[in-house]
Formats: sequence, C-alpha cells, structure tokens
Amino acid sequence: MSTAVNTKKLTIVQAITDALREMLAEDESVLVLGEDVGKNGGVFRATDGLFEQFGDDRVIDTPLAESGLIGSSIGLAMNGFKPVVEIQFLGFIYPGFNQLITHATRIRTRTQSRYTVPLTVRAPYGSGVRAPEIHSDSTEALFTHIPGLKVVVPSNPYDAKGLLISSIKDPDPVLFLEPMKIYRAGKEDVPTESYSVPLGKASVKRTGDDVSIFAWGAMVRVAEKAAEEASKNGMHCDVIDLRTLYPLDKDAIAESVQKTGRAIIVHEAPSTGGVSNDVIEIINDTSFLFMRAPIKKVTGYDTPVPLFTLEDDYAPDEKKIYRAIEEVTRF
Amino acid sequence: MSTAVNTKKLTIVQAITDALREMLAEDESVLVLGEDVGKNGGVFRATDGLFEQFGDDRVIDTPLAESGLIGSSIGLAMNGFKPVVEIQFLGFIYPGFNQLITHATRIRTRTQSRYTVPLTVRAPYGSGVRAPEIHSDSTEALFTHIPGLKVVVPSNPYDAKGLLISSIKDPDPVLFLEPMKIYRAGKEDVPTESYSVPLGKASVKRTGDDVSIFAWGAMVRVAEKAAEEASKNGMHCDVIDLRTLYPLDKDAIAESVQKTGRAIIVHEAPSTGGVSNDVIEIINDTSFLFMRAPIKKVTGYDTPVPLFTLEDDYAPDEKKIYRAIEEVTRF
Amino acid sequence: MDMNEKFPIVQLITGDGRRTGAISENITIEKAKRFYQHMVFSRLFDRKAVNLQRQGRIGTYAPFEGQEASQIGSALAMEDGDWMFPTYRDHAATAAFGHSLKNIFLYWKGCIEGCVPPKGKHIFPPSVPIASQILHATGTAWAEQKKGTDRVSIVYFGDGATSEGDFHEGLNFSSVFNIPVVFFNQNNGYAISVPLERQMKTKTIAQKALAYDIPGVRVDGNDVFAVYDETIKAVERARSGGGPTLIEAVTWRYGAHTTTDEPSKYRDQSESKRRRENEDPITRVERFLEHEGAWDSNWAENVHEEAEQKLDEAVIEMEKTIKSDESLMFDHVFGTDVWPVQEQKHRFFYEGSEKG
Amino acid sequence: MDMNEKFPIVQLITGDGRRTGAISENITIEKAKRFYQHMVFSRLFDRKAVNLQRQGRIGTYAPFEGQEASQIGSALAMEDGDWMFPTYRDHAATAAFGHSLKNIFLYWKGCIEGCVPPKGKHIFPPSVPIASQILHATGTAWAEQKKGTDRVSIVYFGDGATSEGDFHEGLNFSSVFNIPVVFFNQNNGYAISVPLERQMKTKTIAQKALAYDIPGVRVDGNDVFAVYDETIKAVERARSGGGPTLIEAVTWRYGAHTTTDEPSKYRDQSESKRRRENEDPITRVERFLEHEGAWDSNWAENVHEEAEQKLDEAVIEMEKTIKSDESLMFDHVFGTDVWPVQEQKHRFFYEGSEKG
Ligand SMILES: Cc1ncc(C[n+]2csc(CCOP(=O)(O)OP(=O)(O)O)c2C)c(N)n1
Ligand SMILES: Cc1ncc(C[n+]2csc(CCOP(=O)(O)OP(=O)(O)O)c2C)c(N)n1
Ligand SMILES: [Mg+2]
Ligand SMILES: [Mg+2]
Repeated sequence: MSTAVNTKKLTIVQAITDALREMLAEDESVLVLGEDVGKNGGVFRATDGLFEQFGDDRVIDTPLAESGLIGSSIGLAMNGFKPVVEIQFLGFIYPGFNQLITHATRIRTRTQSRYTVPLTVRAPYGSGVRAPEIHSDSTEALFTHIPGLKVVVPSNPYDAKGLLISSIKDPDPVLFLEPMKIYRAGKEDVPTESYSVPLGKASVKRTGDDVSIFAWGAMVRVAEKAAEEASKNGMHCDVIDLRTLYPLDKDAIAESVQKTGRAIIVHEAPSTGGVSNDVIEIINDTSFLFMRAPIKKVTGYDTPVPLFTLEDDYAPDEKKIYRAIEEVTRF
Repeated sequence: MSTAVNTKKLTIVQAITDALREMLAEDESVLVLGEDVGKNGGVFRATDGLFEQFGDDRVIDTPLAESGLIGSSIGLAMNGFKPVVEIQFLGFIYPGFNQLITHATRIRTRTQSRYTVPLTVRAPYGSGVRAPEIHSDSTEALFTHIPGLKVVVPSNPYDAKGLLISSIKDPDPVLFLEPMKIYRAGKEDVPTESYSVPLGKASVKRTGDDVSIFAWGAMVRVAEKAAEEASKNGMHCDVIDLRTLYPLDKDAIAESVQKTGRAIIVHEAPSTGGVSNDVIEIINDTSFLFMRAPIKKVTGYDTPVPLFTLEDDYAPDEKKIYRAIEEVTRF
Repeated sequence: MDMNEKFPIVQLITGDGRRTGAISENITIEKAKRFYQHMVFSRLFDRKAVNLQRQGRIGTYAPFEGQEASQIGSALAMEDGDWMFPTYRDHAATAAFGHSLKNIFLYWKGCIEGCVPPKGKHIFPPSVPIASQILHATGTAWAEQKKGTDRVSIVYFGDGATSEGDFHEGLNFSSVFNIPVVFFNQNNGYAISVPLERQMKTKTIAQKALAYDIPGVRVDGNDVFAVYDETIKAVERARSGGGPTLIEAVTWRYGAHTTTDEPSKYRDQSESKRRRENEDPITRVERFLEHEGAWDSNWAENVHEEAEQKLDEAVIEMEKTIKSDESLMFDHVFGTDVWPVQEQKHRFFYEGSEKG
Repeated sequence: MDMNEKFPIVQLITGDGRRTGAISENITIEKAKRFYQHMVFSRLFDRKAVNLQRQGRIGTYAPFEGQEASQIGSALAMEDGDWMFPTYRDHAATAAFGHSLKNIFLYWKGCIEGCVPPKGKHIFPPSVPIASQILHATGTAWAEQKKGTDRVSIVYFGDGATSEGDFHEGLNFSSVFNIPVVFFNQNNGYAISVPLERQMKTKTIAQKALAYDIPGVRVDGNDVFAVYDETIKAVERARSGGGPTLIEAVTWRYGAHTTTDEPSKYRDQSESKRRRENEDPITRVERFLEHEGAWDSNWAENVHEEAEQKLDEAVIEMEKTIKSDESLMFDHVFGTDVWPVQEQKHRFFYEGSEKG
C-alpha cells in the first residue's frame, strides 16, 4: 500500500489538512467554508495554512450561522462548486439540520438528478478532550437515518486523508466525522500524493476466530487494546473498523460474524437508536443461524454526554469491552 | 375500562382536541401554541374551538418560526407553564431541532432538576393523505435517539386522548406524533372525562402463537388486517401496538417473542436506523434463545418519501406484511 | 422613524389604470400588452389548477389569484441563465420564466418529474420548508459571483417566511459577501390564517433591509409596471456588483391558502372582493390600455383563447402520466450504487408481493 | 440613513474618567464605588480562572477581561426575581447577579453541579449553542408577562450571535408579543477569529432593532455608568409594559477567545494594549473617582484584598470536588423512572467492571 510512494508522518488532523490542500490544489471547484477556517486555520487547526495558500476566495470564513452555512453551500454545490464545510463541533450542526435533511440530501431525488449536491460537511465529534458542554456529542445515528446522506468516520491518519478525498469527490452529500479525541493521538505514514480510500468498505484491524468487534473512530483503538488483552486469555477477536456508517459494509460484517458467531459493537453514542442497532439488523438478516450468543453492545448511555469529569465514565473503555468479550464467549 | 363512564364517538383528531380542551380547562398552566392553532383551529382542526373557548392568552398563534416556537416554549416551560406546541407537520420540526436536542431535553440534567421542561410537542406525521412534498415524513427514529425525550404515537381515538393527557402531565418533554392518515379513519367510544393511558406501555391488539408483529400509528391497523388474513391460513399473530417509542415496552416485546419465536416490525420510516432496530436489539438482548427465525422488517425505503403518486408503493401494506409473515413462519 | 414614510409604496399606475406621474421608461403599450398576456395566462392557469383539484385530477394546490402582477412583473425582469427559487405559490413566475406547464401540473399531481425544469432553465422546485430556499438562492448567486458571470438569483417568499431564521441568515450572508441576489417578498398579508400583525411588529417588510445595510423597497404588488421597474433596478444592481436587494411587493391573495384551506375561518372575504374591484392587477392593465387608447378587445379575446388552448394541451400532456414510475423513487437517491437502496429496489420489483 | 448618526454611542464618562456632560442621576460616587468593587472583583475572578486553567485545575475557560463594564453595568440593573441568561463569557454578570462562585468554577472544571444557581436566583447555565438562549429569555419573560408580574429577562450574547437565526426569531417573537426582555449584546468585535466586518455588513448592531420596530441603543460598553443607565431604562420600559429593547454595548476582549485560542493568529494584539491604556473600564472609574475627589487608595486596596479572599475561598470550595458523582449523570435525565436509563445506571454501578 505504501511501498513505492513518498510518505510523511502525520496526525489525523494533519492528514485532513493534507487532503484539503490536495483537493483545493487539484480541483478549482473545491471550496472550504466555515467559522474560523480562514486566518485562524480552524479551532483544531484542520485548515491551517490553507487561507494563506489559496486565499479568501477559496477558504472562506463565514458568519456564525450553521443553517446559512449549509444552506448557501447547497446553492454553491448545485451551481458547480464542491464545498467542504467545517462545522466547529458536531454538537453545533443542529441549527443546520433542516438544510441537511430536507434539502442537501433530497435535491438529487427531487430534481431527478438535474441538480446535485456534492457537499462534504466535516465535523469533529465525540468526547475525551475535556471540552465544554455540547462539544462532545456522538450523534452519528441521527444522520445515518437520513436517506441520501453518506456518513464516514476515519480512525487513523491514512484513512482520514483517503476517506476525505473520496468524500469530496463523491457526487453526493457526505458527513465526515472526525474523532477529535485522536486528532493528534499519534503520527503515521501518509502518502504525500492524492489517493482515496473507498467509501462503504470496512477495514479489518485484527483477526480472531472467537468474537467480532465492530467499532469506528476513536473506539477502534480502544477495541483493539481490549482484543489484545483478551487474546492473552485465549479469546481471539476480529476487530473491524467500519469506517463508513452509511452505507455499512454488510459483507464484511457478515463474513466476520459467520466465522465467529459472536459480536460486540462499540460506540460512544447513546445506546438506544445507535448505529450499533443497524449492525445488529445486518447480523440478524445475514447470519441468524451462525450466532452462538446474543450480540453485546458497549456504548454511551441514554443520557446527555456528561461534563468532562464524567466523560471517561460515559464512554466505552477497555474494561467494559473486555467484559463484553468475556460475556459473549461464556454465553 | 369504559363500563360506567360516559363516552362519545370521536375520531383521533377529535380525541386530541378533546384532550387539549380537558387539559386547558383543568390546568391553568397549560398553553397551546403554534402556527394557525388559533382562529383557524389548526390545519387539521386539532385545536378547533379552543381559541374561542380559552382565548388568545391560552391558545396562541405564533409567528412562523419553529425554533422560535420551541425555544420560547422552553422558556415558558421553565417558568411555570405547560406548553403544548403544534408543529404543523413533522417535516417542519427540523428548524427547531437544535432547541429540542440541545435544550428541551438537556435542561433537567444540566440544571440537576432545578429547571425542568414539561413541554409537549405535537406533530402529525406519515404518508397516506396525498400531501405535498416533505409533509409525509416518518422520522420518529431521529427523536428516540435523543436522551431526555419521550416519543409517543397513538393508533386509535381512545389512546390518542389518554396518551396526550399523559404526555401533557409528564414532567419532561414528550414528542407526540399523530398519524395523520388515520386522523379521521373512524370514530370510537372515548370517555368524555379526563383519563390517562400510561406512557411506556404497549397494547396487545390481537393474539396468536406463531408470529409477533410490532407496529405503531397508522401501521397498527394494516398489521391487524395482514394478521387477520394470515390467521385464515393458519398463521396466528400477536399484533402489538408499541404506543410509546421511547422508552419501548421491553417486557411486552420479550413476552410476545418468547411465546412466538418469530417477529416482524412494521414502520413507515426508512429501514436503516429505524425504531425497528431498537426492537431487534431488545429481542436480541432478552430473547436470543427463543428465536426460531430471523426477525423481518416491513418498512419504508432508504429514500426520501416519494410524492404522493408513489406513497402507497413506499409504505408498508397488507401484502408486504403478509409476505413477511409467510417468510418468518416458513424459515 | 416612520417606516411608512421611509419606505413608501412605489406605484406607477393607480388601481384604476392611470399614470401616477412617476417617470419610467417601462410604461409602454408594448410592455403593457406583454404583461397582460402573461397575467391573463397565469390567472387561467391558476383557475384551471383549482378546478383540476376539485375534480380530483391533481392533489392539494396553492392558488395565487390576485398576486399575478407581483410574479409576472418580477419574473419578466429576469434573463435566461438567471436562477429562480419559487415557493409553492409562484407558478405565474416560473411559467413566465419558462417552466414546463405540464411539469407544474405534474408536481401537484404528486409526480416527482414535475420538479424538473426545462433544460437550461434554472428553476428550482418549490421549496416546501418555508424560507429555506432563500439560502439556496444565496448560494447559487454566490457561485455565479465566484465564476465571474453577471447572472443573478431571484428568490420568492411570503410575509410569513420573514419570521424564519433562514430569512435572516440568507440576507445576512448575502449582504456580507455582496452576493447578487434579489429577495422578492410577496406580502399578501397572511401566512395561512396568521395575519401580518401577528407575524411581525413592523408595518413594513422592506425596513428589514436596514438590518443588513442593503437596499429595501416597497412596491405596489398589484402594479405590474412598478414591480417590473423595481425588480429591473434590483437585478441591474446585482449584475453590476451592487449586491442584494430586498423587495416587498404588497399584494393579496383573493382565495384560500390552499385548496384544503377555508379562509372564512380567519378573515372576512369581503376584503378580497373589495380588492378585486379596486386593485386587481389585470383589470388595472386593461384600464391602462383603455386610457392610453390601446385597448383592443379582439386581441384580448385572442389572448384568452390562446391561453386556454395552451393550458388544455398541458393538461392533456399531464394526464398521460397516471403515476410516476416506481423506479424514480430509487434511482436518484445517490449518484453511485448504494446497497440498501439497490436491495430495496430489487425487492420491490422482483419479489412479487412487494410491488403493490 | 447614517446608522452611526442614528445610533450614536452613548457615553457618560470618557475614557479618562471625565463627565461627558450627559445628564444622569446614576453618576454618583456611591454607584461608582459599587461598580468599581464589582469590576475589580470580576477582573480578579477572570485572572484567577485563567491561572487555574493554566495549572490544569479547571478546563478550557473563556476570559472576559475588558468587558467588565458591560457585564457589571447591566447585571446591577437587574433585580431579584428577574431572569438572567448568560453566555460562557458572562461570569462578571452572573456573579454580580448572585451566582455561586464555587459553582461557576465547578462548571469550568467539568462538573454539572456548576450549572445550578443559588436557590431563588434565576440564572441559567451558559448556553453553549450560540444565540439559542435568546429564545429562553423570551420564553421566561413571556411567562412573567402571562403571570402578570413585573419581572423581566436579560439575555447576553455576542456580535457573532447576531448572525444566527435564533437571534432573529427571538427578537421577532418578543416584539410581536411585547415581551419584557432586554437583549444585551456585547459587541467585542470578534467571534473567535472572525471580525465584525465578516459577520455583518452593518456598522452597528443596534440598528437591527429597526427590523423589529423595537428600541435599539448603542452604548460605550467600557463605560459602566452608561451601560447601567441604558440598561435601567430598558428594564424599566420592559417592566412597565413597553416591551423589549436591544442594547449594543461596544467593547473589546483583551485576551484570547478561550484558553485554547491564540489571538495573534488573527489580530494584532497591540489594539488590545491601546484599548487597555485608553479605554479600560476599571481605570476609567478610578480616574472618575480621582476627578471627583473621591478616590481612596486604602479603600481600593481593601476592595482588592477582599476580592482575593473571596476568590480563594471559592477555589478551596471548588477543589473539594474532585469530580462529579457518577450518579448525577443518570439521575436527572427524566423526572420519572425510565428503564433504559435505570438499567444502564444499574449496570454502571453494580456490574463491577463497568465502573472505571
Ligand atoms: C418550516 C415550515 N413551517 C411550516 C410550514 C407550513 N406552512 C406552509 S405555507 C405556510 C404559510 C406561509 O406564509 P407566507 O410565507 O406568508 O406565504 P404565503 O403562503 O402567504 O404565500 C405555512 C405555515 C412549512 N411549509 N414550512
Ligand atoms: C451554534 C454554535 N456554533 C458555533 C459555536 C462555536 N463558537 C463558540 S463561541 C463562538 C464565537 C461567538 O462569538 P460572539 O457571539 O461574538 O461571542 P464572544 O465569544 O465574542 O463573546 C463560536 C463560533 C457554538 N458554540 N455554537
Ligand atoms: Mg403570506
Ligand atoms: Mg464577539
């Protein structure tokens, strides 16, 4: 995958900047818009240096209004541009929810593809950085239920760049969620040139015959650690990074559980209505006769994400996942 | 239940008006707010006559702004009132989504119950009345995933009145969804006085040992008809009206599937991320060893609700449900 | 500050068809005839649609009778290549701008094909969530600005729409970026049953332009000349880099909000009668042509006949479609293959009983 | 219309502490001392918080240094029973209005208990989604109006907040229903890095009141007398049935947006230096007292000492809480038992390894 290509060591957030820079350079129709994405380079520095390189015409600070931001970007997208919108935190996307659900995602159907909306909305999400209230939402499930929208979440720098490039090139709206907890969790080799990681394809991070663990974003690493620990005790896990939450990689899910007969899904969002339940549905549909134990979920609770002294209690951790591994194997 | 009480024959929408009238009369703190709820009596006449009876102070036409409507009602609710807000169609609630998800449902937690939001938001939903675009959304699943919010859907006049009274009396925000397709589908005996139907409790509409069918709103009647047909061919179904979508009646679900070993869930919303998947989760959790066949879903598609010439193709119907009954029994 | 004074209602022709004395190069016989033709056509269209609804041949419909001058005067100020964002009540505007009549009818018949404008015409389907289209007009016009063309957007919205956040955000965005868009408000005094006084405290909508430091103008929305004149000015300003304008066209709908609405529930319909007698946009042009000695009743009859014929043809075309093809529901959700949609489509078509 | 002329900046005391000549009964030594005391306290609070953050004893913090006059002048115009809706930057206002210092610190320490105001004080926790609190202030004040009391709401928000739809919807609602609310805008020139010119085309925020036909006023936000005076007027108007007012307090934050922000990325910090020298709200009152012959440096020292002591006590109180009790996460989601939450709580506490 990276044999003959030049690479550099980047964090996730740097890989995102890299993808944006690449796309801005490669395609004149790409625009970056958002609050503080210009001179400031984004509150997480995801757009750092882009304003200086591409100017105010391409990297655009907008007024503080998410409906205005998404709504006017829909107009830009319908008229030849590929806007990449930054929402400062996922918890601030809700004022723009109407524009997403009634317009961005329906315009292709409504106009029978006469107009399309190649719009990418980027948003940091999740807890774990001691952020203030409402800054730590993991509400991906609100978006996977919206017809016409793809939802993508990288868990490492390589995927972050490749998936973001795919998202920007995608002819339809994509919500690109960035796990802020691991924005700077470590550097990895990332090809310097443009490449894409396909949407809709999961990635197998670790293999084992006993249990399938499905996760995304910041939870992938946590799941891997739990799996590592479990393997020491003879419980061997597949760890699968779903990467795209709509559409889910049905084949990868089925293949894994048909091998293991046991599944655990890990996410930070509240349990009820979580994307975990879409995975359960797929397992029910494809692999009913293979299952040897009830599927387990390790998720956030049906409560608002707490303020940060409790955020680690709220989020799944190695111990909780380990315990689920024990439970499903002992069933 | 209705032995010694006076009753009158009411449609669902009349039962709703009745509940509102009752609550306005009984409790001075109850207010009705919305677009066209005053003189006009609501676009579906759900508030008919209330303006005349209770006046502009209690039955309030507001400017056309859902965020303003929900947001200011939050303020009213925090300061002693019990606002009952009408959103004209569920598809128009999205501009107020931010107020619902970041405030109405979090204020109790945020203020550790110092302030509470006893707010009821009513909205007609679903297809089947040849309404224009965006008027036919069934996006209940977007709301069941919001911590702090209850979601209620009646399927008949008796429940409509009793559940709405419970919702208004509930100390927390409730989204009360009204299946507009059956707003006037027939009259039933409804007690003239005030009574309540508890939130969180399903209702068994029909019993059978072979298959459990779960539905709500306008789909209950459709499921019952399919079950009737199936029973003629020896396939006997429980039909369970879930009535409250958050929190679901776990015990009723478990009890039924532990008897039948087979389940079908019916809803109008898109398949992926639908409330159906929460039911599947509960079955997985409670009844894994009882299940004899994969659970089947009969739902809308992962597409925007089509304009009305196709709305009957989109929605579940008797045939589709019948076919699912055959499939699960033949598995 | 008296806003009624600051934003006087611009009128070129009085209710009984006389020149007010205001000077404009647009008050010509030729233009009057063109306006008349379009307005008559629109009114007949509207009545046809209401009838079709009554007969169950289309679904719920939102009539615009009384608002023809606002829509025709503004639509004719636009040029090919410009963008138009209508509401559900703006078919006079979209038809005048070149929309397919068949498709407008199909839309109300519940067929998604009706949303598609003729090739090359940038006409967006009616935006149902109130005010949300204001941002799309802002965005498409911003795109034109970025491309360096002189194309502009016009967006229609009602008095009720001014209460939504999107109205505010759209006007603010466009003012900040100096975007070439014309915000065309039809103040018909009601949002369904809610009268203007319950919608806003201000007496004018035009004054809301002051909150964005953009030009605001109030125009007699039943005077097609005045509407045309002011829209031309706003369009020219936008084309030449002068940014957005808010136009308030003060008008009235004679009939119901939609065919499911009963206006007598909330207003005295005698006001509609009075207005029809004194301020009707079509009668006004008729009288104007009379005063100018240019009225030709044969010509007028012809106008009506041609309109009826065109409408009948469109209805015949529309009725060839009984319902949309079911595949349309699935085929335009994504531009790429996405398995849940593909599988669902497959099940719908190939697994017998799914298909009704 | 020149809005700078129409909405001149009201000033009672100049930057160097001299009377402008404007007449007000509120320019008294007694008031000056009270203002001074609160502003000094606030500034020390703010600096303490920034230090605590640097030492990792609290989380991200949003400093307000430079904005003390706006917050103190307005907060002291309110009375017990009134409602206050702050942003994350308004702790001078909430503290002056009677909030618990310990709780303000706890909030920033990531403890939900910090959101709870003292009994009987209607102080809402900082609203994080920008502008959304404007509607809550509207609603609570509407409730007071309905109850027939003379209580009012005051809501704080920044220049950036004026771009959100909720700003518009809140001002419109309150104007239509004549709701007793004071919309208190602190225009500090920036929304994080975005300067006012990118936020709006207008030169003033006060003029946005014209879109709602309500009074709008611009005040020197570093002149505590002027802020107090104008807020009193707005509050009185609201109490006596005169409806809402929009106040624009023109001010400046000296420091970063929050402790994670680096202002040199987007602005020249020498402007902050200049303003601190010429327009500081605290120095201004100091100079005023000097000019009036009422400056007492012992007293001032005392003010500082008392403030430090109170702050130290609050910090000690705050630090008794290491983290919130885990049950707080579950116990206030609903007022009734709801099984998913109950079960999850049970699992968390009683099934060993769930609890970290
Ligand atoms: C967001 C949203 N809320 C509510 C509605 C329901 N609705 C449809 S038309 C209408 C009134 C619109 O009034 P106005 O803007 O004055 O336009 P008019 O109908 O008078 O042309 C309402 C409330 C809607 N379509 N969208
Ligand atoms: C809806 C929403 N969008 C974005 C943010 C992120 N954010 C926090 S503060 C801020 C700037 C606010 O500026 P302003 O209103 O001027 O207030 P100030 O911080 O200057 O006091 C932004 C964009 C948010 N909190 N809420
Ligand atoms: Mg109107
Ligand atoms: Mg600011």
